[in-house]
Amino acid sequence: MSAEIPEVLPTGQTGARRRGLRNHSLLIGAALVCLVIVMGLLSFVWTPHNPTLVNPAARLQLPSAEYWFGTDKFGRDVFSQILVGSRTTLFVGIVAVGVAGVIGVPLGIVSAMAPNWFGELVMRCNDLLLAFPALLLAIMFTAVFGSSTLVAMIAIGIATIPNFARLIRSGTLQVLKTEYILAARASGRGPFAIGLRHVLPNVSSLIIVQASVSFAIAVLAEAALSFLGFGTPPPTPSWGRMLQESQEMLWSAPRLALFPGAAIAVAVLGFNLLGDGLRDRFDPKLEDRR
Amino acid sequence: MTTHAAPPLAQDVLTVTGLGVSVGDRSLVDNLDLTIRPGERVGLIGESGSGKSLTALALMGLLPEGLAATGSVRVADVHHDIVGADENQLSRVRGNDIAMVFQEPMTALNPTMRVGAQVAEAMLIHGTRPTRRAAMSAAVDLLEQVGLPDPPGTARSYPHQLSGGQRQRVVVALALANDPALLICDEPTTALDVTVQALVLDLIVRGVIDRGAAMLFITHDLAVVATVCERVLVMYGGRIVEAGPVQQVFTRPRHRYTQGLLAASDLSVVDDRGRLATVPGTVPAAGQFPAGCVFRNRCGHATDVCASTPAWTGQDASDGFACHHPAPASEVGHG
Amino acid sequence: MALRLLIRAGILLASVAVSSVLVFAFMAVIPGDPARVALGVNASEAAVTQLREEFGLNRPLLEQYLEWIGGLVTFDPGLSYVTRSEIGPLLADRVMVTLWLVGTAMIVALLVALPVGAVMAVRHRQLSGLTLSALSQVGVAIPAFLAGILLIALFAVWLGWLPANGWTAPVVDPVMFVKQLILPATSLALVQSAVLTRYVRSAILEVLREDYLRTARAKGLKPMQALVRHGLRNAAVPVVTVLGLQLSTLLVGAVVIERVFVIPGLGSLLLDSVSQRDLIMVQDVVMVLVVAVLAMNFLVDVLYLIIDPRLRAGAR
Amino acid sequence: MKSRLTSRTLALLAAASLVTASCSAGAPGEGGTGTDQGGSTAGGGSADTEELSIGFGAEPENLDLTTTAGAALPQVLLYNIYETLVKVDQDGTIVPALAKSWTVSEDRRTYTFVLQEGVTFSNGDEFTAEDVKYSIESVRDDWTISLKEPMDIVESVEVVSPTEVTVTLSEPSNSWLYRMTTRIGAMFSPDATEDLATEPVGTGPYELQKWTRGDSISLSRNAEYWGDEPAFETVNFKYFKDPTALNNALLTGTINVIGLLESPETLGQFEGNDKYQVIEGTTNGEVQLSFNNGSEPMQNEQVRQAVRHAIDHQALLDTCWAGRGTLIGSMVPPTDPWYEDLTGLYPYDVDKASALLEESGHADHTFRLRLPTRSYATSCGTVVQSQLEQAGFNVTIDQLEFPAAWLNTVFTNADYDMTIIAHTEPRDMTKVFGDPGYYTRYDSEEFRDLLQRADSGTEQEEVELLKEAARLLSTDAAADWLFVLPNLIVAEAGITGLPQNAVSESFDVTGLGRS
Amino acid sequence: MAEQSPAIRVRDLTRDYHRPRRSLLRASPPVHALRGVSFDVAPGERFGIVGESGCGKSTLLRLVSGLDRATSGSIEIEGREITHLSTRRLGFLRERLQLIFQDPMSSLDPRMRVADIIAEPMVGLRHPISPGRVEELLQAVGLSPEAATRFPHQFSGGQRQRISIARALSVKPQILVADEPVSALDVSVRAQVLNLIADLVDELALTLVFVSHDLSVVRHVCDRVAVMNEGQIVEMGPVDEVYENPQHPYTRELIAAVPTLDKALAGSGAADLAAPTGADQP
Repeated sequence: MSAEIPEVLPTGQTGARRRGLRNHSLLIGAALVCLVIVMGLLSFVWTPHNPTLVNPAARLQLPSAEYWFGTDKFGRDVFSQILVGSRTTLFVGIVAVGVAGVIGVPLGIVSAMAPNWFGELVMRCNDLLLAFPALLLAIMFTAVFGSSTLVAMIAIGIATIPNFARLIRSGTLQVLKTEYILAARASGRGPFAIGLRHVLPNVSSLIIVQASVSFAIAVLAEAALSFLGFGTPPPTPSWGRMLQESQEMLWSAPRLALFPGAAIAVAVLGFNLLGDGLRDRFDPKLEDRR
Repeated sequence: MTTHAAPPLAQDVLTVTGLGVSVGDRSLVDNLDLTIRPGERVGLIGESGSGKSLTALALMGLLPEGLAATGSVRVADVHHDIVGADENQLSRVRGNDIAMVFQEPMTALNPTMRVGAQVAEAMLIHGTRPTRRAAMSAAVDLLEQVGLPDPPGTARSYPHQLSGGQRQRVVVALALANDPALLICDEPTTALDVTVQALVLDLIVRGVIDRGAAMLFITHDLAVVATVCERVLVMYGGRIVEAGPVQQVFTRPRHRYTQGLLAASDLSVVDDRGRLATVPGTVPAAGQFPAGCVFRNRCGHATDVCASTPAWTGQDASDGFACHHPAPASEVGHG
Repeated sequence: MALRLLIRAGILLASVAVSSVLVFAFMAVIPGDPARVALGVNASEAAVTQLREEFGLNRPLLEQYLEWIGGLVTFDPGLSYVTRSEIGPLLADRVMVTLWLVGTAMIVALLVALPVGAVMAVRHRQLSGLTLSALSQVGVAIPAFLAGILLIALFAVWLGWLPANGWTAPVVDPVMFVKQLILPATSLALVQSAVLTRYVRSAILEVLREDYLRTARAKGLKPMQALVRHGLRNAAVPVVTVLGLQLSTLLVGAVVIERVFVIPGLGSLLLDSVSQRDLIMVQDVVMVLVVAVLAMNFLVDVLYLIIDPRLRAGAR
Repeated sequence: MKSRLTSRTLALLAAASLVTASCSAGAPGEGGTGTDQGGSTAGGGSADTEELSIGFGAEPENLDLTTTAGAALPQVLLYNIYETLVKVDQDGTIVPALAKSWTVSEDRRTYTFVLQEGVTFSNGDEFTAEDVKYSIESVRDDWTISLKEPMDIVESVEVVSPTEVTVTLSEPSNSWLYRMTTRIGAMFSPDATEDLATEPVGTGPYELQKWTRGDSISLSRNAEYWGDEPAFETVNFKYFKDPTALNNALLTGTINVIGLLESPETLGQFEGNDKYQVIEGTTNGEVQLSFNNGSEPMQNEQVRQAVRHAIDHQALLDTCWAGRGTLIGSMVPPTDPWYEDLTGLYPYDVDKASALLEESGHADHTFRLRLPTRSYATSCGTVVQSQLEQAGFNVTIDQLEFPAAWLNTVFTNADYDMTIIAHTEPRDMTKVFGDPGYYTRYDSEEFRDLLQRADSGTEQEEVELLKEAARLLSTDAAADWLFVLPNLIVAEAGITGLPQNAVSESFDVTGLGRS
Repeated sequence: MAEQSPAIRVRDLTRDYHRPRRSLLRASPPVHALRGVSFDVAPGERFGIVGESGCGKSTLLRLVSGLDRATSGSIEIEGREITHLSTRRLGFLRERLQLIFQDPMSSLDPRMRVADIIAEPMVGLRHPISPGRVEELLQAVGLSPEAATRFPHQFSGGQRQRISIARALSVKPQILVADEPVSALDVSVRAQVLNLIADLVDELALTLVFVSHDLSVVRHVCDRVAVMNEGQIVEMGPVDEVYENPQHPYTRELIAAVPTLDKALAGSGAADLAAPTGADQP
């Protein structure tokens, strides 16, 4: 073939530009998520005050140079608690999404690749699990194993498995229909290699999107659990519990609800936007249309 | 350009002047002129990315969001320009004066609505049948006309219960429901098997002839165009590169692209090594064609002069070509 | 179609059966002796033993399970361990309360989400669409209980327009019922509608790209007409799916909202029963919730059949 | 095994719900005078004395006093629906109720009660000496809750005449008559014991109108009541799990009175507002940092002392209960006659605490502070943990769901080092530390001896000996008493008859009115 | 050649599919995708299979390449029976027979680099991969070596088909099976790919099985053709013979329905194409 012909097509600029437009959400989401992560990392090396130190002399201070976000009724620095609380939030999300992903993703892939009856069975079990809402499961789990963030989040993770499994299964079925899977089989690849080399990379965008959205849901669930008294036990700072503790002060010190409330909203918004942005970016349907 | 275009001649069904389609500052269809007279069947031929489907959509005022049309599109008996008209005006023209048959029969019909109702709807919208009942019975008649078995039964079916060929017949019935003056067909048989294609082509041609309608037939298949059309326009890179009667264009192509296309599609001619004639390179993605002559990066005859846009050679828009180095008029490109 | 319905109904029954076993098994491992908790810790050992006897807690698990499930199936769940009163009527009351709350929230959410989502989709490149989209994102990010707390602070405590909490049955005092329903239903609906709006938006965006919508417009339908006549029904499929899935979110949201607004619904009954170790009550409430979700899934399936004729053929 | 650990346990439940009794028995002027009008402020009230709604935290599980423990139950039932022979007034004096008068024999073992005449139960039955005999004997024989224990010393009950009854104890007891003012002294009709859990029948000024489970209990005036007619036609006890919801209910007029405010930080919302009155008194509720005296490391006295020295009680009260409440140094609230300020025994001294901890050899131990899921426990626990850590303790907090999980783990199995719980039962020192099997696992021969002698001695001796017992308890550092819960009542201005101190188990609504 | 066992020998091959039930009472009748197909392909032969959608040609192709199981009948590849072999024992088949697919968009894993795509059969069949092999293959199909590090979406349809061909050739198979390799390509590019296939088949002395719905393409590429309809081979023979003198009515109908420039320019219209055909099958 003649050499002067450009072999590589520049990627359609239309797509790129449109993606750019749409991906405000990706940018904002990524920025908010980074903010939460940076806060969490920072809190390991520095907080302005000891976040759990009760200091009756400094209770209910207004925001000031010393206490950026003021102090709560125990005289603890709210800003330090928000910083350390982001660790709890990240931990919560990572555990829940981790449990759901580590079980749900292989389950989804296997159920799609396995014989039909097996896949159906897995999906029926999935539907069954779906009937146990996350919070319900978390309450039941804490009743059995005692209340701790880890237990609650494992419960939420388990409740999230069906979301992953279902999505990944349908994604896998899509991938399995493609000719490159046929090509891989014709190349002598076994099912394991196909699952790992072809299916997994091609559903990875789904996984990332779902993980991001599930992360947001887990953060909300932790807040709700803390509110009900099933969540993170004191003294570990947790935004959800801060919100719950601030409730009685809503009238006299509304700022105590404002900061953790905003922090939760920022984290959830961040992960949701990130998920949305990634979905737009990955969705081939959006790219190919003109 | 759009506003002071001359009013269409009484006998012209469609008059397109200087039509352009662009996204942002990138042009996808450029300065397209086209006239179709009543009862005329015109083919628009081009490969993927040539802008032929966009042209069809622009004629219907159906361009997707973000794409803008310029120039003028006038339709007989419509007192406004299609380009720049608002949705209210356009909706009165679509399906009534101009109708369209789309490429993909599997997705062109609403999956949740019975096909009879979908056909009847076309008539009810434009009030060409007085009542729902009349429209339904007219729909059944139409289904019969397009050769569907058991028309009343078919009318009660949902699209998924019909085969691809049958669905395309429904789409044709739908398009012909209001006896449009112009039928635009965008690759109507590409997704069909050859035997089915033959039937649907026959159906379309008969439908058009019976109604005295004109037709614009868009396809990438030279043989199909030659079969159903009298006149043809060859499109490449968003431009009409050659136009003329089918016989003339397909036997004595002037533009080097037309020539190459004809040669490459003829599988019965091989060189001494048994190889087919080829057009080198690949069709660029839409909007990625070179400036000047859009074909110059694949053309064996291209020179520096091709960096400038070649002028139209010929008596009018319906007969001529745009090439700096045309094939000699005597050269036979085919057979 | 009948076959598909039958299969689905079969799956529903099987799921209910399996989940009842799961729920029962789970309750069996929860620490805390229901009899002791029922009597208060300082009850005499003899009394505890007697109560265990009375409740049949010392019988084999299978027997207990069968009796429990028998009671549920015959709508006669028996007596609570703790309140010593009939569970049946209480459960019925609570279901009604939660149904009102969740139902109202769902309807309000839909009424908001459908038009707003449609506008967001149709104008997804315009400022109005983007603004609504951003608002809905923020809505999704706010926990329902926080919304509830803020609404109370604003409309009840500050403005004094509506009661801060409480519940009145509609037959007792319809006006009070409505007044007390507004804030909790709104808090639930706010978050729900934000979520739903996003799904409606993407469903309609999806439909807007469909070929048949272009066909409809080529027929002469105006864009909005085409969307309404041909798009909505098709967009309904993913939205209905989400509705089904959201029900469980909504029920869970109701648990928290009932706590915030002091509403005697299923959610507060669940929390109370868990903390009182009124195991039979917990089992019953959980089963009611689970059956509700499963039934909703079944309904969603039936709705699919109504909405999408392609599924009626039995093809998957 | 632990059938002995009966008695005050109830208190715990009470504590749990944190709903102490409040109103007194003999509120001065006595019922009657259901004074008129008085503009009701917030929207709740229609015609003034027609209806009154009082908000509380925890709802009773059922209405059966004989088998169900918990503070919420006597709060609504006692003195309102069920009456006792004798009541206790705001000063702690025992005054007549269903018994017009009573005499005590020389050997202090026989009590003779003369009953009011013309008293009927709400089911129409007449109240006679037979009912007294039945009620007292059924406590001894049929009741299952541990609180019935004080009735065990009743040897016999004899009906002298329809209006006269004698009770003979097996030995003298100072506390028995006092206990007769509590729920175990409630008078039942033997004909109406079928549905105690849902349909209580008593002689009181009110009868049960409606119980909307999970929401409220409505009482309506008993038309046949023998005594003075209470002011309010209907009284609703409304229940709010969440303290903020309780406040909001008063602020928006859903209720007229907050029976016990559990979020003292919010008092600012009401104080200085003419629409509301705030009553601040004291209760029997000791918020106690309990130690597990039965096992290491808390078995070690130095560790216990270290803890007591490590806690800055004033700071703790200020932070977790907005400075409201009373500091005590032992298990006696200021309203008891044998109260003595012992707060000086273990002054706040971090250095000393650290030193003691170091000496004890348990400095490396990780102490499990296992808290019930109650707001005061979480709140105080946060402070306690922070203060202990500053003295060098390693403390982890476990939250145990209340009641079930906490009762199981801490109360029954004593699987804990420290916990925080409010003991709200009146005069509960005896139970909490007098029984070695109780969850505090405090086992002191000397202490038990003092209690025994106090109960059987003269009243003067009782006071002296109990003071001594309380001092011993404190010196031993058997626990740390954080503070006594304040009796915080918030009501619409114009509601009268609200008690200053909560001295009984009942929230007696008969004395309430509107000015 | 006569002694040699045929490259592919298919005997009485059937394949039934089960549809989901539609009725409670009766099981849905099975779909007979293939009903008793038999043919031989000689070594070095270019064998075409022509038919319309749903005729069973794709099923046949999948069976022959060991990607699906036959209901009955036998397939021998170079004399070895493969019908009942487990997937794991099909290694020799993969060595001998490789595939080119129809859809240039979906036949290349979008997440893999071209080099990995081309090397995949070598990895799958545990061939040692010599350093220059991928570049060599790229060159053989007319792509520059730089293509190796790129991703499929950076190439046009025709170029992707070249990559697909390179992949098929990487393990040096004897038999090349092409499933509609040019039907998704632009006309001006189609000729390039057809030339490439023809060149490679010549050069490497491959046996070619070429499946297409396009009669003119098959006629150009193949020596012999089988016409399939409704799961059966209705006619088989040397291409020119079949095209010039079709015996079976279906073949005649099929050939008549194909529009060609020659026919059209000679004045044949749509009605002429449709003339011999009845109603289209549902």
